[in-house]
Amino acid sequence: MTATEQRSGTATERAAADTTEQATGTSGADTPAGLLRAMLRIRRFEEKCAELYSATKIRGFLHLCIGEEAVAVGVVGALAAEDAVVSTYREHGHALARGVPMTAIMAEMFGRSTGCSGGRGGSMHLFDAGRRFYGGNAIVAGGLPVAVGLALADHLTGSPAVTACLFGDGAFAEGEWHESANLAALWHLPVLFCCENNRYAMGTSLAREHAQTDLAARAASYGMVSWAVDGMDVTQVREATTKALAYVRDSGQPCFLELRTYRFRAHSMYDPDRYRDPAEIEQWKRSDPIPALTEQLVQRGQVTTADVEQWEREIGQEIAAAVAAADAAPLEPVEDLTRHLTSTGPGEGSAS
Amino acid sequence: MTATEQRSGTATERAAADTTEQATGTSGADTPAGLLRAMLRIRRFEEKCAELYSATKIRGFLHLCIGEEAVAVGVVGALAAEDAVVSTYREHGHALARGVPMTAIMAEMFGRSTGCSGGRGGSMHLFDAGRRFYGGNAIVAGGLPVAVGLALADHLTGSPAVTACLFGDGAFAEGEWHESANLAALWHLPVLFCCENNRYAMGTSLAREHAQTDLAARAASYGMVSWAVDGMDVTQVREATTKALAYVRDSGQPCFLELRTYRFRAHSMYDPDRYRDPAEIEQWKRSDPIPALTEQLVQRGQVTTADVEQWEREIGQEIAAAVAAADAAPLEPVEDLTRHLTSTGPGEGSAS
Amino acid sequence: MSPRTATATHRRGRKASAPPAPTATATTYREALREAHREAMRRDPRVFLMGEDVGRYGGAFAVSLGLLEEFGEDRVRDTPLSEAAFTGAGIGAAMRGMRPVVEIMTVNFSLLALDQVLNNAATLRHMSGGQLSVPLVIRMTTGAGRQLAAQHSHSLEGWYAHIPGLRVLAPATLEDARGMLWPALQDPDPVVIFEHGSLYNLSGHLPADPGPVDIERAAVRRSGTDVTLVAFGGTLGKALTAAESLAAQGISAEVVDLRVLRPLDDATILESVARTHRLVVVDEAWRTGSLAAEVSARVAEQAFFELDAHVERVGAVEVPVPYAQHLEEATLPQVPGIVEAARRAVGEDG
Amino acid sequence: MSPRTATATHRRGRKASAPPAPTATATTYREALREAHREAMRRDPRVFLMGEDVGRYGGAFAVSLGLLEEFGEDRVRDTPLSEAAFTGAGIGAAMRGMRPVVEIMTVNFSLLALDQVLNNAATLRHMSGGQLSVPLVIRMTTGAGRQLAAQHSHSLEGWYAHIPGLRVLAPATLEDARGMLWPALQDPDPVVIFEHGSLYNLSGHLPADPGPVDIERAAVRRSGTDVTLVAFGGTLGKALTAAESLAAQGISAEVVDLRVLRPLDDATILESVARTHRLVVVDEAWRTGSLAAEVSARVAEQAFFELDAHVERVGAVEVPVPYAQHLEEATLPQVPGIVEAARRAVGEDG
Ligand SMILES: Cc1ncc(C[n+]2csc(CCOP(=O)(O)OP(=O)(O)O)c2C)c(N)n1
Ligand SMILES: Cc1ncc(C[n+]2csc(CCOP(=O)(O)OP(=O)(O)O)c2C)c(N)n1
Ligand SMILES: [Mg+2]
Ligand SMILES: [Mg+2]
Repeated sequence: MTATEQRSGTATERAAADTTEQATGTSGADTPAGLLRAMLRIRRFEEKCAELYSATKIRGFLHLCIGEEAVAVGVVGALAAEDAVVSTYREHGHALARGVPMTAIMAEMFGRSTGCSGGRGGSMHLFDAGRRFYGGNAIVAGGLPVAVGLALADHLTGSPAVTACLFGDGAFAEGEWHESANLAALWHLPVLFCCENNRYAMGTSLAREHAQTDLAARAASYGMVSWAVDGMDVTQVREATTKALAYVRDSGQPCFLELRTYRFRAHSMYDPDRYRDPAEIEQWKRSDPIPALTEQLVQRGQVTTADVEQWEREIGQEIAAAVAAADAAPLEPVEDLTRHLTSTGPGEGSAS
Repeated sequence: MTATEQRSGTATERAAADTTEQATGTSGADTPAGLLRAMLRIRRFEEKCAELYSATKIRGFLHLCIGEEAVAVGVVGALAAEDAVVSTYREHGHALARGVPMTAIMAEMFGRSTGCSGGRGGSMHLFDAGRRFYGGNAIVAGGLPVAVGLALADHLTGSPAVTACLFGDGAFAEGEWHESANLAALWHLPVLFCCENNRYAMGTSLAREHAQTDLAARAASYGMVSWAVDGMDVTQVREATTKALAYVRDSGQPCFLELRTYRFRAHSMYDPDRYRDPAEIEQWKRSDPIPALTEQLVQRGQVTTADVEQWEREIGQEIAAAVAAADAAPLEPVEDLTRHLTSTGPGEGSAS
Repeated sequence: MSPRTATATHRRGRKASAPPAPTATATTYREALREAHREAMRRDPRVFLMGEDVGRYGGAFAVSLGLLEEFGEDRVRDTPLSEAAFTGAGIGAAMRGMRPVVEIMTVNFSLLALDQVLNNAATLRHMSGGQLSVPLVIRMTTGAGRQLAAQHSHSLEGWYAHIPGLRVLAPATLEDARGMLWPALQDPDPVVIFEHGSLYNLSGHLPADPGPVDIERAAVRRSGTDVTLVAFGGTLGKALTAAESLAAQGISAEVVDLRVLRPLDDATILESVARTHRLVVVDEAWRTGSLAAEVSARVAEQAFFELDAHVERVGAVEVPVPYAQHLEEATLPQVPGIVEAARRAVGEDG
Repeated sequence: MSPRTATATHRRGRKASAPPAPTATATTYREALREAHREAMRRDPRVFLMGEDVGRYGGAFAVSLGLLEEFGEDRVRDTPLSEAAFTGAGIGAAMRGMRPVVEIMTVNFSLLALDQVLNNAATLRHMSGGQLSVPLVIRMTTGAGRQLAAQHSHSLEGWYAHIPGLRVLAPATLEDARGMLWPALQDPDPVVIFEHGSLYNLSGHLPADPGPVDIERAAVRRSGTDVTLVAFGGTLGKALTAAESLAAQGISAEVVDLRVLRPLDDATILESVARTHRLVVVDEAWRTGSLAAEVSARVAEQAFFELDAHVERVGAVEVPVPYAQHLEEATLPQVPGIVEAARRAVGEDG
C-alpha cells in the first residue's frame, strides 16, 4: 500500500465513519473530508433523482438542491442529535445530512410504504420524527411558525435543544416569516433561522421580491443576531452554524443566518428556467462547493483523487441499493388510506 | 368690539372656514387655531359618543381616539382632496378630519339609512367614497394591502394622489403589514404609512408585542424613508405629514411615519382597562394635545379663551344637531337588506 | 335531556329557576370555561394558554381573567397580533409534547391562521405516515348578534368541519363549556372549540366537581315526536325557544344539539329523524354551503324514505352581517323563522 | 350540448376527433386562457395581471407565457411571495377603477389571502352601503390528481362559493376557459375563477373569434333521461366518461356542468332532475361540507317529491391527499365510483 493509499484509506474511513454517525442522527461530519463526502453524496443522490423523475419513477413536484449542498451539509451537519430541523420542499439534502436513511428517502419518492413518510409525503414531505426531522413543508414559510413552537416547547421545558429552520429568500417576503421572527425574538426562543438565499423564488429574482435585498440586515431589525455567510463554502457554513448554535444555546435567543447560495438546476422539474441568464448560472458554477473543496483538500493532501473515486463508488452503490430497495418495496395497502388521519382512525393507536 | 374680540373673531372665522373646507373634503385646517378647533371638535364628538353608548343609542364596538386627536387632525388634515385615506376601527377622528359630515357619522352609529355607510357599517366602518375615505377596516392590518392597491392604481394611471393608511402599533406585528411595506417599497408606490403608536394593542403593551420597539427604525429596514414624530403635538404632526406628502409625491416612493401617541380611554367601551397603570395614563394626560396648544395659542395671542368658548358652543350645537338628526333619521327598510350585496342585487344598478 | 350531558338546563343570560342540585354552584358559561382552564393547568403541567390578550387583559371575553396571576407568564402567554405565527407555534409546541390551548380571539381573525390549521395541524400526522401528533386545542369565539358588523360576525364552523384530521366542538351549555376542554386536551389530535359570543353570560348551576363530558356524540336536549330541530352553539337556545312555542301550538319538537361538528354524530340525528320523520336544521352561517347543508344531505342519504318532508334549513341571509340592529336581526336565524320552518315541515306531511 | 355554450367538445389531453368547424383553430385550455388575457388587455387598458411568477417565469402553469413581452412590466407584474398583500392590492386597485386580474398560483396558497377576499373584496360594497365597487378577478389553480401530496391538492371551491358578494366560476371546457374572463372583468363585483390543474393540456378547437360565454348558468353537457350527473371543473371529464360507460350499460345519463359555483343556477339542475328523477353530484372536495352537499340539499328542498332516490354524492375520501399514486387515486372520485353511484341511484328506483 502506498503512502497515498494509506492516507486515502484514512480519509475514506473517516468520511465513512462520519456517514455512519450521520445515519444514526448525530452530527459527526466535521472533518473537511467528511463534509466533502457528504456533499458529494447529496449531489449524486439528486442527480439520480432527476433521472428517476424522467423515468417517471418519481412523480409530483421534485425540487433539487444541486449547487446548495454546502448549506445542507454545513448547517444540518452541525446540529446535535437533540436539535430539531424544519425544512421546505427542497429538503433532500437536509434530510440526508440529518441522517435520514437514503433508502427511506428513495422509497418515499417511489411512494412506497417503506418510505420515510409511508409514501404519503413524497419528495416535498420527508419526515423522520426519531431524528427530529420535521419535514418537508411545501407552503412557503409555513414551517416557520411550527419551528417557533418547537423552540417554545424546548424553552418551556428547559431543554437545551435548538430548532433549525431552513427556508428560502422567497419565504422572507411572506407574512409568516415576519410574525415568526418577531415572536422568536420577543420570547427569546432557541431558533436558528437559516435562510437559503439562492437569489430566486421560482422565476422571481431577489431584486424583484424585496425592496431591500440585504436579508441579514433586515433580520437584524427584529433584534436578532444575524450573519450573512458564503453558502458555497461548506467550512464557512459549518463554522458559522457552530458559532450560531453556541450563541443560541448560551443566550436562549434566536439567531439568523443568511446563506448566500445558488441552485444550479431549475426550480423544479417542471421549470423550463427561462428567467435566468445562462451566463449567470455558469458564473455561479465556478463556485460549485464540491470541486472547489475537492481541489483544496487534494492540494493540502487531506484527500486523494483515489479517495474521491472510492467515495463515488460507495455512493453509487448506496444509491443503487436504495433504488433497488425502493423498486422492490411494497405499496401501502389501499385499505390503509385513512390510517393515520387521526390517532384513533382505523388501524391506528395513539401515536404520541 | 375690543381688540381681543376682533382677534378672536378672526380666529374663529378662520377656524370655521377651515371646518367648512374640511367639510367639503379639502384640507384647509392649516392655521394653529384651525388645528386646535378641529381637535376640540373630535374630542367633544367622541365624548358624546361615549355617552350615547352608555345610553345604548350606539351599539356594537366603539373605539375612541381621545388623546390621539393630534394625529387625526395633523395627518388627515394635511392631505389633499385627491388623496385617499384607509383607516381602522378607531377612525372617527380620521373621518371628521377628512370632512365626512358629522351628521353622517352620527347617523351611521345610530344604524340609520342616512349614515355614511347606510347603517350597515357602524362605528368601525365609516365610508365616504366621495371624499376618498375608504373605511373603517376592523381586521387589524387588513386595510394595508388595500391601501397599497389604491396607490398602485394611482401609480399606474399617473395620478398625483397619495394614499394615507393609518394603523396601530399592534398592526405592525401582523404579516399583512410586512407584506404591504415590502410591496409598496419594492414597487415605488405613493403610500403614506401612518402608524399610530399608542403603546398598546388592546391590553398588550408595545414591549410585549415587539422584540424591537423602535417601529420607525424597523420600517426603514424596508428601504422606506421613516420618521418618528411626537404624535401629541399637532403642529409637529402636521409639518411632518406635509413634508412626507411632498416627498411621496416627488419621489413616488412610500414613506413611514411613526406617530407616538396615547389613548386616554380604554381600548373600547368593553375594556375595563386593567392592564395600564393609572399613573401612566395621568402622566400622558399631561401631554394632552388640546390644553397644551390652547395655552400656547392663548399666550401667543392667536386665540382667546372667548374663541375657545365660542368653538365649544358651535361644536356643541353641531353635535346636538347631529344627534337629533340621527335620532330622527329613518332606518333602512328590511326589504333592502340584500341591496348592495352586488351591483346587480335586488334594487341595485351598477355602482361603478 | 340526554343522559350524555349533565344537570344544568339551558338558559340564556338569566338565573335558572329550577332548584339547583345540593352540591351545585351558580356559574356562567364564561366562568365554566375559566374553571376548565384552571383545572387543566393544575392537572397537567404541559398545558398552557396563549393568544392575544389572554393575560394582562384577562381575555377579550374575560374567559382567562385571573389565570395569569395564578399560573404566571410562561403558562398564560400574551401574544402579539400574529395569528399565523402563534397558531403555528401551538402546533410546534404540541408536536414537541406540550398541550397548548391557543385562543384565537374570534373566528374572524382565524382566517389569518387557516393555512396553519389546514396544512399543518390537520395534516402532519397523516402526511408523515403517522409519525407526528399535534395534540393542540384551538379555541375561538364565533357568531353574530351583537351588532359588530360584517367583519366581526362570521360563522365559519362549517369550514373547519370540512377539514379531515380535526375534531370540532361547539359547547352550547354550561356542562359542555366546563367539560369539553379536558377531553379535548386528551385527544392526541387537534381540536377546535367554538364558543358563540352570545353565550358567555349564560348562567345556571353546575355540580361542584363536574366530570368531563363526552366529545363524540350529539345530545338530545328536548324530546319530541313531530319534528326534529337540529342546532348547535348560538342557535341551540333559539331552537329550544322555538320548541316551546311549537309545543304551545300542539307540535312536539325534539331538539338535537350537534355539539360535535366533526366528526358528525349521524346516529343521534338519524335516531331522532326515525322518530319524527321531519327535520329542520338551524345554522347561523350563510345558508349556501353551511354545515346545515351537510346535515341535510346526510340525512337524505341515510334516511331518505324516513323523511315525510324535505329537510328544512334555517340559515342566515346571504349578506355581510350589517351593523344596524333591525338589519342584523333580519339577517340571522330567529325563533319565528324556526317555528315557521317546523310548521312547514309538519304541514307538508298532510 | 347546451345552446348556452359553444362548439368544441370536451376532450381531455387529446385531439378532437370530430372535424373542426371551418374557422376553428386547434388550441388548449392553457392557450385559451392566455388568449383571453391577451384579448382583455388589448381591449381595456385598465386590465392588468399580477401574481407570483406571472411574468418572467411565464406563469407557474404557463398561462401567461409571452404576456410580459407583449404588455410590459406594468401590466404583467411579478409579485413577491405575499399572497395577502398582492390580493389586497388587487382589491384596492379595483376600487380605484382598474380591472386587475390577480393570479394566486394555487388554491392551496389562497388561504393566506382569504381574509382579504372575505373581509374586503366580498364585503366592501355592502358594508359601505353601496359606495364601493371591487371589480376584481382572482384566478387560481385548484384540485388534485398530479401526486402533489397533501398541501398542494386542495379543492376549496366550496369555501369560496359560501361567500356572499363573490361570483365563483369553474371553466371546464375550452370555450369557458376562453370566454369567461371578459365577462368576469365586466362584472363590477369580485369574481373568482378556478382552473383545475388537470385541464391545462385539454385540447380541441375554438372558432377564431369566439365570443364571451355567459357566466350565469350551468350547462347541460350531455343529454340523458335516467339520471343526472352534476359535476364541475376537474370532475366534468370523469362524469362524461362515466356517462358513456353508463350508456353502454343501457343507462342514459344527463351531465350538468355547474360552471357557475356561486350563485348556483338551481333552475338548470332542477330542470334536469325533473326529467331524470335521480341525481348524482360529483365533487373532488372532501365529502363533508363540500359543494355537493349544497347541491344535494337544494335539490331535496326544491324537488323532494321529484326524486325517486336519495341524492348520491361522489366526493373525495376525507384524508389529506397522499402522494403515492394508488393512494391518491383511491382518494379522489373516479369514473367507476361515479358509475356505481349512478347505478345505485337508478337501482333504488325499483
Ligand atoms: C405560500 C406559497 N406560495 C407559493 C408557493 C409556490 N412556490 C413554491 S416554491 C416557490 C418559490 C420559493 O422560493 P424560495 O423561498 O426562495 O425557496 P427556493 O425554492 O428558492 O429554495 C413558490 C412561489 C408555495 N408553495 N407556497
Ligand atoms: C386580525 C385581528 N386580530 C385581532 C383583532 C382584535 N383587535 C381589535 S383591535 C386590537 C388591538 C389593535 O392594536 P393597535 O393596532 O395598536 O391599534 P389601537 O387599537 O391601539 O388603535 C385587537 C387585538 C382584530 N380586530 N383583528
Ligand atoms: Mg430562493
Ligand atoms: Mg395601539
